Amino acid sequence: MKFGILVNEGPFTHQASDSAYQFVKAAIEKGHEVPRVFFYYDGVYNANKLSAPQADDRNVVKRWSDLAIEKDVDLVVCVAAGLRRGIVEDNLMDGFRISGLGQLTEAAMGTDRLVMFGD
Amino acid sequence: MKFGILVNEGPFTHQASDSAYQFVKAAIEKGHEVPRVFFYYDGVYNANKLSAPQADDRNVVKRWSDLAIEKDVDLVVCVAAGLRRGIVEDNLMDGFRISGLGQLTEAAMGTDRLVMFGD
Amino acid sequence: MAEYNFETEGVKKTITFLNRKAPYGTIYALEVLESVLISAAFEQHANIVFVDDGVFQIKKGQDTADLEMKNFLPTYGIIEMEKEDADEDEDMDMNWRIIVEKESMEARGLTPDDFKVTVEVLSSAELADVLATSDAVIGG
Amino acid sequence: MAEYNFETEGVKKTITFLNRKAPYGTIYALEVLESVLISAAFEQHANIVFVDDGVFQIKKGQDTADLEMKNFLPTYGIIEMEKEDADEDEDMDMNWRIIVEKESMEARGLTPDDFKVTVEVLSSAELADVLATSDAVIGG
Amino acid sequence: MLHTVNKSPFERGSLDSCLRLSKKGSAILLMEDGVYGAMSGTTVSDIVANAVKDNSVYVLGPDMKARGLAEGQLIDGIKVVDYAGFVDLVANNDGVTPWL
Amino acid sequence: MLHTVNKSPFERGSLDSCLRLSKKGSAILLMEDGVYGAMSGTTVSDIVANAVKDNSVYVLGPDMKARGLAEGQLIDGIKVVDYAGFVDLVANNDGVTPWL
Repeated sequence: MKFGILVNEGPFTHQASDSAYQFVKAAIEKGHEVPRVFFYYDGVYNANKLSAPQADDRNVVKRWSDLAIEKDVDLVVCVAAGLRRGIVEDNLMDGFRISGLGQLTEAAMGTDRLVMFGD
Repeated sequence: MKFGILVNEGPFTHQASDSAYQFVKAAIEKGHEVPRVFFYYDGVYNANKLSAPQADDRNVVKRWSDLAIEKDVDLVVCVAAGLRRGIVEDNLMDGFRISGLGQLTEAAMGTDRLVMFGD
Repeated sequence: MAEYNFETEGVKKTITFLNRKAPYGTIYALEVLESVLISAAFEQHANIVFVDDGVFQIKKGQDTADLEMKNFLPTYGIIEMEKEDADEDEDMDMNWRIIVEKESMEARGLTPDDFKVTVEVLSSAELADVLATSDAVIGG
Repeated sequence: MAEYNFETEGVKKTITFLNRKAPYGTIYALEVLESVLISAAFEQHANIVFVDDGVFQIKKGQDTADLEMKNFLPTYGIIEMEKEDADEDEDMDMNWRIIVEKESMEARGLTPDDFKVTVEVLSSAELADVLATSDAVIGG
Repeated sequence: MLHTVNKSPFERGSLDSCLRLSKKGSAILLMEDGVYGAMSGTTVSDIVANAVKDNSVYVLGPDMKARGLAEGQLIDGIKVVDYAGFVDLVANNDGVTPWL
Repeated sequence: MLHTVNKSPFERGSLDSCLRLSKKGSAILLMEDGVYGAMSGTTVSDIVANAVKDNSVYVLGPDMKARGLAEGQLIDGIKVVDYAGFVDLVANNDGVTPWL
């Protein structure tokens, strides 16, 4: 089955990004396909490559990036939400790309389930 | 009277940063002193110089920066909260500086009132 | 990591936008509107639903000048126009509904006259049916 | 814009940390601990107060391994040690209190035995007095 | 002590907690989404009207206006302040407790 | 339809809204801070116990463990799932309504 994922909060402050990551990992392990994760609202902060958490904590940004590269997940940052919050090509982590909101609509149209994580 | 200000949320998503800004402006207009605004938790995103909101919206980051320069307000971004979230010297807006949490304790100790804005 | 290309040709879904948050305290009300509008470009069916404090989003008379914040309200007018255009255009297969939950509205002392846009007022039970038959639900 | 230098020599204030949020759903519980600990470096009095869902922050037995999230609980142990050190050191003028509101605790089916640290359990009325006599209140 | 409440009383417990944990005679400022608590004719109006009897309750005018709330809808006894009035409340009370 | 609730029922209205706006026989997953709603012996336990009669109520185990909640404290009839079980719930229901 194909799942589209929507992440609406940034790393650390809310659990949304953690929950989404654990869900995506479990879905792929069970043989489902997760073609796209769309990052909206404060979710765009998940793509900030300057994020450097403490050594004893998980690295949320890097973890998404690794997943994208290893499992071929299309991580899309909303361009309008990103501009407003200062997530742009300059500070975009590998494995993410910036595009328009239509990519969210497409994910809702082209998958069997849309699963949203936020606050 | 001296006011210390604590801002715990980033720009746009929550109103906290707007409320804090309007409060600081009004306090200075009334002849009070606002020696320091401390940015903690997601509040560190207020210092992201890459933020570029739409033309018909307020520019939260620039507005803080202008206020700091014009009214000599010490805008301090928490180093630990900033590192975790990727707000570091590289993307720090003019008028902000990065320092430790002790600067918050000092603001609580050295002002007549500490006023907090957050979610 | 690579861009994924969905096959969306001929796909027609019903997307429900479930708005439960008050305006201005948070930005969700504004940014969700952008996603409603973009779904029109794909000619998808949409339920734009206001529940809980979300009903305050469409309250008339919002004036944000003193706050220097962007006023969310005009965008709802655009959404209402999009809906009316779709309703009138017989060649267009796009059904939009703008729905307020009666219980949420009444708990907050509001009536349909308080709203900037024309809404369908549904009971909780009726709205539960709408949610249950949606293909995707986007909360805001 | 310039760094401001506060005169804090000899200043002794009572700072209340008002913890009202559950752990893990949000990070507030963790980051506020860092600000509690730093206030010890300035030898300030502190009330570390747990109210509403904040009482869940100090619930025993938290195990975040499956979530791969940082466990907040050990830090409360450090805070309790700081408090005990301050209580025992007669040369140190630093009074820390770790307080749970009885009403919040009971509504959530908890007792003092459920907590990782030793707490004072105060009624709402008693806690209102504590808040009213604080020099600064930092919510989390 | 000034208490600030920025959450909607329909969705969050902030106002309840503020009322439970403030002493009689406190100043309470409803701001941001907290201003919805100042409206008459809602399911929470009685709680707030009761609070007005024992406390000085204020509402931030710019936040009301933004949300389309008119002063005629206010619960009796609630005073409207602007940001300058908010500053005065902070100055004239001996501290601020935030209920965020 | 699967309904996900990620907010504490002590502080937020998400669970109430979910129960009011879901059809009998729905699947409801309590996750993140929503897991507190699965505990017996609290002021909200009765509401959730009632919901169990008409719906299939699940709680996310990793979120319970993180918060120090033991399975012995669960309201009768609530089933514990891990992330793999969460994935199954999404796959086996015809959609997901998030109550965030």
